[in-house]
Amino acid sequence: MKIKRLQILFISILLLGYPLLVGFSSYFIYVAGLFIIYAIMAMSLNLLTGFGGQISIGHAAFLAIGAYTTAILTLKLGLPFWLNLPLSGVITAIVGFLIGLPAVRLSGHFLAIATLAFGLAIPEIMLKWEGLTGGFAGLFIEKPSLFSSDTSFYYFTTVIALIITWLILNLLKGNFGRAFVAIRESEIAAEAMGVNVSLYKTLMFSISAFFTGIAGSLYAYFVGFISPHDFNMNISLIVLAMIVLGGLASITGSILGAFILTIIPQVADRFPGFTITITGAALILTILFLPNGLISLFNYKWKRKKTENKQLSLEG
Amino acid sequence: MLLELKKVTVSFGGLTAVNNLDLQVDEGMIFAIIGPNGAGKTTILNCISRFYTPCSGQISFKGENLLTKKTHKVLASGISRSFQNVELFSKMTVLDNLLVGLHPSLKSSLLSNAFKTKKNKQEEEAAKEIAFEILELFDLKHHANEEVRNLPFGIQKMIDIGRAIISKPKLLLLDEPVAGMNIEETKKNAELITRLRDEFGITILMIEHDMSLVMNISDRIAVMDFGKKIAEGTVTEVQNNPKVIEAYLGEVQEDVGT
Amino acid sequence: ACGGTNSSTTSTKNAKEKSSVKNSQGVTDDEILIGGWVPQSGPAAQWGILAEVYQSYFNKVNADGGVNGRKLKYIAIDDEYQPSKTVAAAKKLVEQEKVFAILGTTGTAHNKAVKPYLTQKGIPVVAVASGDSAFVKPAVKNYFALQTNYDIEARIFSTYANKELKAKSVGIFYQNDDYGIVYRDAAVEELNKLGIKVAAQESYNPTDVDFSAQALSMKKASPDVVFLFASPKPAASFLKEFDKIGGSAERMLTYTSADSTMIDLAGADVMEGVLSTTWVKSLKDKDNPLIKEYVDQISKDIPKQDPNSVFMRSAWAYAQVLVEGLKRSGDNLTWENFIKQMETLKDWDGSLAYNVTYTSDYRYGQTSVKISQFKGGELVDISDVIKYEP
Amino acid sequence: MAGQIIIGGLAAGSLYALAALGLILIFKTSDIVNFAQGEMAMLITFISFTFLTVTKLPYFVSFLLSLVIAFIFGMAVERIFMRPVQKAPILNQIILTFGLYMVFRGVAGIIWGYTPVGFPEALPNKHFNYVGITITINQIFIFVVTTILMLGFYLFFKHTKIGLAMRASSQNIATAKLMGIGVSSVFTRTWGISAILGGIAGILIAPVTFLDPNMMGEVGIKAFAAAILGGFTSLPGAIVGGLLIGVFEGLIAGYVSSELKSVFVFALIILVLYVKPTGILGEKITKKV
Amino acid sequence: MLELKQISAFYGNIQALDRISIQIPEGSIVTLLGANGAGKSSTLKVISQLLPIKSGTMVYKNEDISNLEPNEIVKRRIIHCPENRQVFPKLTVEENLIIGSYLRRDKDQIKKDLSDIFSYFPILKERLKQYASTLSGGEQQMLAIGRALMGNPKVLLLDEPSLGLAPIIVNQIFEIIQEINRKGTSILLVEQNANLALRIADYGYILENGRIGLEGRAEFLRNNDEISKYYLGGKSHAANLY
Ligand SMILES: Nc1ncnc2c1ncn2[C@@H]1O[C@H](COP(=O)(O)OP(=O)(O)OP(=O)(O)O)[C@@H](O)[C@H]1O
Ligand SMILES: Nc1ncnc2c1ncn2[C@@H]1O[C@H](COP(=O)(O)OP(=O)(O)OP(=O)(O)O)[C@@H](O)[C@H]1O
Ligand SMILES: [Mg+2]
Ligand SMILES: [Mg+2]
Repeated sequence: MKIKRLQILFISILLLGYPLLVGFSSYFIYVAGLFIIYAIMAMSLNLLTGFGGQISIGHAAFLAIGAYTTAILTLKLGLPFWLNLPLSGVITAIVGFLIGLPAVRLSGHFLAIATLAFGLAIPEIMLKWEGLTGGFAGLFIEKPSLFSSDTSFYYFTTVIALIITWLILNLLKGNFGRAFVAIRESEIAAEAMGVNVSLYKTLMFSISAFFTGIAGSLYAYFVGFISPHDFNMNISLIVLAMIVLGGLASITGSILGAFILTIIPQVADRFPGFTITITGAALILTILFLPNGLISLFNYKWKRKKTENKQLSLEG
Repeated sequence: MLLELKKVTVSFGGLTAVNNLDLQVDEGMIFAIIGPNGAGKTTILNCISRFYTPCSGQISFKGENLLTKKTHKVLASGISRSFQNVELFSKMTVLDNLLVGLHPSLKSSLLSNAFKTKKNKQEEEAAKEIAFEILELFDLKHHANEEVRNLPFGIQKMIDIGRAIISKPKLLLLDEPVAGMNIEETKKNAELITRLRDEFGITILMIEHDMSLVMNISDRIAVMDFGKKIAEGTVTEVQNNPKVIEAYLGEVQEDVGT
Repeated sequence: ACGGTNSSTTSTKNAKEKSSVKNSQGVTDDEILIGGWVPQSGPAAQWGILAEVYQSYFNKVNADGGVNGRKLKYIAIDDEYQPSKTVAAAKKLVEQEKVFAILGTTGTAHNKAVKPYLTQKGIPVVAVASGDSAFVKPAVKNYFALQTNYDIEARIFSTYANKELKAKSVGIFYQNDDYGIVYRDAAVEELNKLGIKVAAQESYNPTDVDFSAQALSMKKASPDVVFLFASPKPAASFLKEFDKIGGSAERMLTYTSADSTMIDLAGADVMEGVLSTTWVKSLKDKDNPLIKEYVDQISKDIPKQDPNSVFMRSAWAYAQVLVEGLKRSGDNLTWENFIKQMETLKDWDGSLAYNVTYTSDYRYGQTSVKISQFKGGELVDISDVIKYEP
Repeated sequence: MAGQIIIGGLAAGSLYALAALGLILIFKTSDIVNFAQGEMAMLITFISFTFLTVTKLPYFVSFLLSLVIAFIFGMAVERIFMRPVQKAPILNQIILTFGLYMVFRGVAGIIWGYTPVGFPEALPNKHFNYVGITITINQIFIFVVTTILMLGFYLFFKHTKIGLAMRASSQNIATAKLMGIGVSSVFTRTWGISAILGGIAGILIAPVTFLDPNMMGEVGIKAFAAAILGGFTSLPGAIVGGLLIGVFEGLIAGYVSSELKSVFVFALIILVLYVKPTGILGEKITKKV
Repeated sequence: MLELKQISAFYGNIQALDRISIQIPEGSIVTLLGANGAGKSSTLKVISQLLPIKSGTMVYKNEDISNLEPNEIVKRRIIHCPENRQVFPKLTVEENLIIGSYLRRDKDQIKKDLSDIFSYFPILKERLKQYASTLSGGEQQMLAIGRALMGNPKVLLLDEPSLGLAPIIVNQIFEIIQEINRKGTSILLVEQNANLALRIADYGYILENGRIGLEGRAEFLRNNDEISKYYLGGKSHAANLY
């Protein structure tokens, strides 16, 4: 627990001091902002997949719904951003709940395909629903006047991310988090202990969708332009890769994973043609050498677990 | 009468695992079900804890119809269970395993959990205290923060039982609580089970193949074979029932222990 | 084959103070830095070839001594066809790499995503590799389009179908995205104006592989002419399928697919007689030194690819227009002056582009095409230049 | 029109089913969804293409030669990448295959570029017309190949000890070892065989989708969907799933909306899974407590 | 003929076995006793090579088998029936049994062994086409034992075979063990029910915290006070067995 707090504290100080470090360069701030937004998304996905054991390979769709909600509310209804942000979360959460309903009956790869289906369908629906979403032409969103510069919006994003981190950590430590993990470990035992497994699974989907929706809203403001290109299957898989790379069921791990996979393409983009090769190779090497994710580098306790884990999986 | 099964029948495809079974368990009893492998004992337990729904028959608990209850509502109504082949949350700590057992009694809302309100903190503290009481009772305090998968099987079985009783149920269902334990540990568990009944007032319905446990602590025993009850009574009645000897106990070996 | 390693744009070594004006970013005494993004991975990686051609063209220019003594240096960034990465790429090019101008960038949505930012910065953006009207209508000070506008091409299609093919009805097969929809809308509008019936509108998603349903519906509608507003793969698949089930109509392809790739994909039989437009010159005129220069340089730098590719010819044209602007700017390499000099292009002919014109409120570049046709496994021009004034 | 749409759908569906076979094979033996399956198929198709065009070998020779390479390639992938993480959590292994997917695609792009090229069909391009419905020899050929492969592997899993051993290995590696099963070599060979299946799929699909590094993108997703719809462990399920998706997709494109056909397909899948959570031919195996 | 010399083994950095030496002479029944977590199962895992040997050697019929793969061990017909059943849940009863004979080629003998197993455990014959995961606990245990027997063992390593079995079956299991032992199979038996184990065993080892605490002939161990107090529940225990 203490180590985790220190890690988070360290990360927050770094994030807040960052604009100074890079001399307020709008490029560096932009990339950092993307990282923070993906970190929120990765944490939410980790809540669902790493902690709750419910795999989702369509999470970009939630990001899309959050982003489009914000854009549409801003452009069509002219709502202010302090309303848009939470509303985007809520609306995405409602969709998450609806997705959670059929998902409750599915597990493992069957759940994966259901979420994949969702992930593929949403961008196509957004395309088709041109009147509302602008189709492929996309939508422009202006940053809220209160945080109109890149730097101020970056700070706003950081603060929101820290709050979300705090909320997720609290959730995980309490009764709800325990129930989520219990479901992952044994649905049968969880049910016997009075956990309403179906309800909690939908709840997990909703919570995860809620935070991802917020991330989507921040994304819309931060990038300033959204179109269905931004929410394809690859994004979903990359975010899944983030949590595996960082370490399943680890919040710090999600942040690390988001960091690595946001930065790598930025570094690799100077070797045109090699971006995906480099990203893929980084993914492969990390999993080969750190099968339990980057977090295992930082956490002594994990090192022991790793070897035990090995033995355990021997026993099936 | 605490628990009553009337004409319960369970079948899987063509196979009738439990056949027209009647069973009554009075409050404060240690009630054992024994019988050959595949006789349908675990199936009965699964019906009571609502993992299965019988094809026909009734099950009532404290006069209430259990069959209308969903699985996750069973614990709140006062029935808790352990599992034949321990079914723990293996990557959670011992403490967290126990705390999940308190799930239905923790009332904080999602929001107060997320924002860690004072009420939520207090509730968590109280829950931990209860968990530590249980750990104390089982002498497992030093394992509190270990992940259960790293613990020996015997200890896991204890945690399984601990998780089942932390919510102070009226009725505890135990499926082979001492399987895989040696004689010493079996004795310890026998004491524990008796204490649960005596000190906590928990009625116990257990399945066990270890006769040293069953015959020592049971108040009443039902014997099942092929899904049917073939005998019921006190220890001595059952022990001397030729049908039971033939189907289950076998001839007592004369030279045992000499 | 492309992309410099690092650029020290602030290099001030023996500044000769050639002129009194202070040059804009990305210019030193011996170097001009140009940048752009192209997807080199992801669904649109096919466009990645553009960056290699730009580099190839710059190689040639540099070998000939550069532009007024300055060598050209090109930085390509892979944006993986994701608008959010395009934004990062644009910021990186403008603020970190400090390039002088942005050249030949891909993706309609992607270019749109960064247009406000680039407009605000005022950096010259030359030859956006998209024919969308958003970059020319209205004219934006720092944007110079080049290739024939999609909207215009669709109208040329319609007029041609009307006049030359005497079409009574037209069927449209289009890609369901920003590319295909622009065409469709313009074509439908123009056809209606001309009183031609739109018999069918069949769309597909860019990743689709099975087009049998669309081919069938098209055949059922039996139009006189079918317009294909599609990229090469789907266009080829559709044409094959349409041919297989016995569909017959005149077929017209956009310039994006107008090269020998189509023959390779769909087969010469299927392509026989298919019409197309081209906005860049064909390579037929082998003796033309400019064409020869192109073929030689490309064959040297990108030996694996067929120089005939319409993508590659286009890219050469993009780069050439930029360099023309740079040449005309002389030693006064400010954004202001570059833009002014670009506006002096009047019906300018490059090696492959022709009739390129810019004024302060006209940024279309080229609005003319030739009609060409697949004949005996080759694409041959069958009309003179058709110009359309927007 | 409906008749032709159904034929078209069946043709597309057999491509999906064909691409799904290798996926299922690996899943059946190791519980891993191999995201790189399609990309492996693509690489092998490129290799076959190189034999065809550079060394100018006849079609079936280059076909067979590339399958030999496929077998070695598949085994190498297992040895080099999958073996070391055999004991890591399944999700990590799956993400590793996603990494492989990126690298394979990227490398293919670097070597062969992204410009699509045509690929020859297996048989001469003839087609039949019958009551206004057109079907090509190659479509029939693909359907037949898929069915034969499916049946072959179905019988193999059902009735041979090695097939049984492969299923056992997926359920409990340690205990499988106690049976004397050389689990490692079972896995290695499985990857080899599924690379062969991938190669066959790639080479037969390439004439339809054309050859480029992205050729298996859409087909791969539909193959995954087909496999899941069929039950994922069931080989006949893959064919049922593939054909169903192909036909349904065709009908939607023909009568409802061609842009939303995938949306409808996925809605169908979710619906089917809602009714039968283990897919059409998947068996529900309950865990007993 | 199977001999473990000074074997140590680890789970990660947790030591499970500390220089243990065990001998299983041809045709004998040797039992391994010890408290929970003493290292009994680990010893069996070391023999079947599920747990790698860190130091020490293992010799079978004069051959050093310390560094073989598990399937090589099985090839030598050293068969391990693991703790907690470990049946293949998604294989049928029949398939579970057949997979037990994976390396064997003697078709006729396999058939015969199969019918032997059905005669030991008739219930398995009735459940032939049922998935192993749906069997009752005891049925699974029978299946696991049957599956091990299908390997036609020369050396059989049994880890708590009586777990979850009805008393009548437990007796039967012990008879079966003795019967196959008479037919020439050596047996290493891990049991919680030390009484029974020592009754049929020739020799016994007591493990304590990964080390051999005590060893000796079975009668000797049975009559040892310490042992009988701790593992046999005292002399008087048999009286109140049932
Ligand atoms: N889901 C199922 N499908 C098919 N048969 C089942 C299923 N569950 C249980 N059975 C069968 O029902 C019978 C009763 O099983 P049950 O687990 O109740 O036995 P048990 O009395 O607990 O035996 P044991 O003492 O061996 O644990 C067994 O023969 C078992 O094979
Ligand atoms: N997979 C594992 N990972 C880490 N430690 C393990 C593992 N398996 C066993 N251990 C540890 O190794 C030691 C020996 O365990 P082992 O299973 O051999 O004991 P045992 O004598 O068979 O006990 P039991 O009677 O409970 O079966 C114990 O301390 C145990 O906690
Ligand atoms: Mg049972
Ligand atoms: Mg053990």
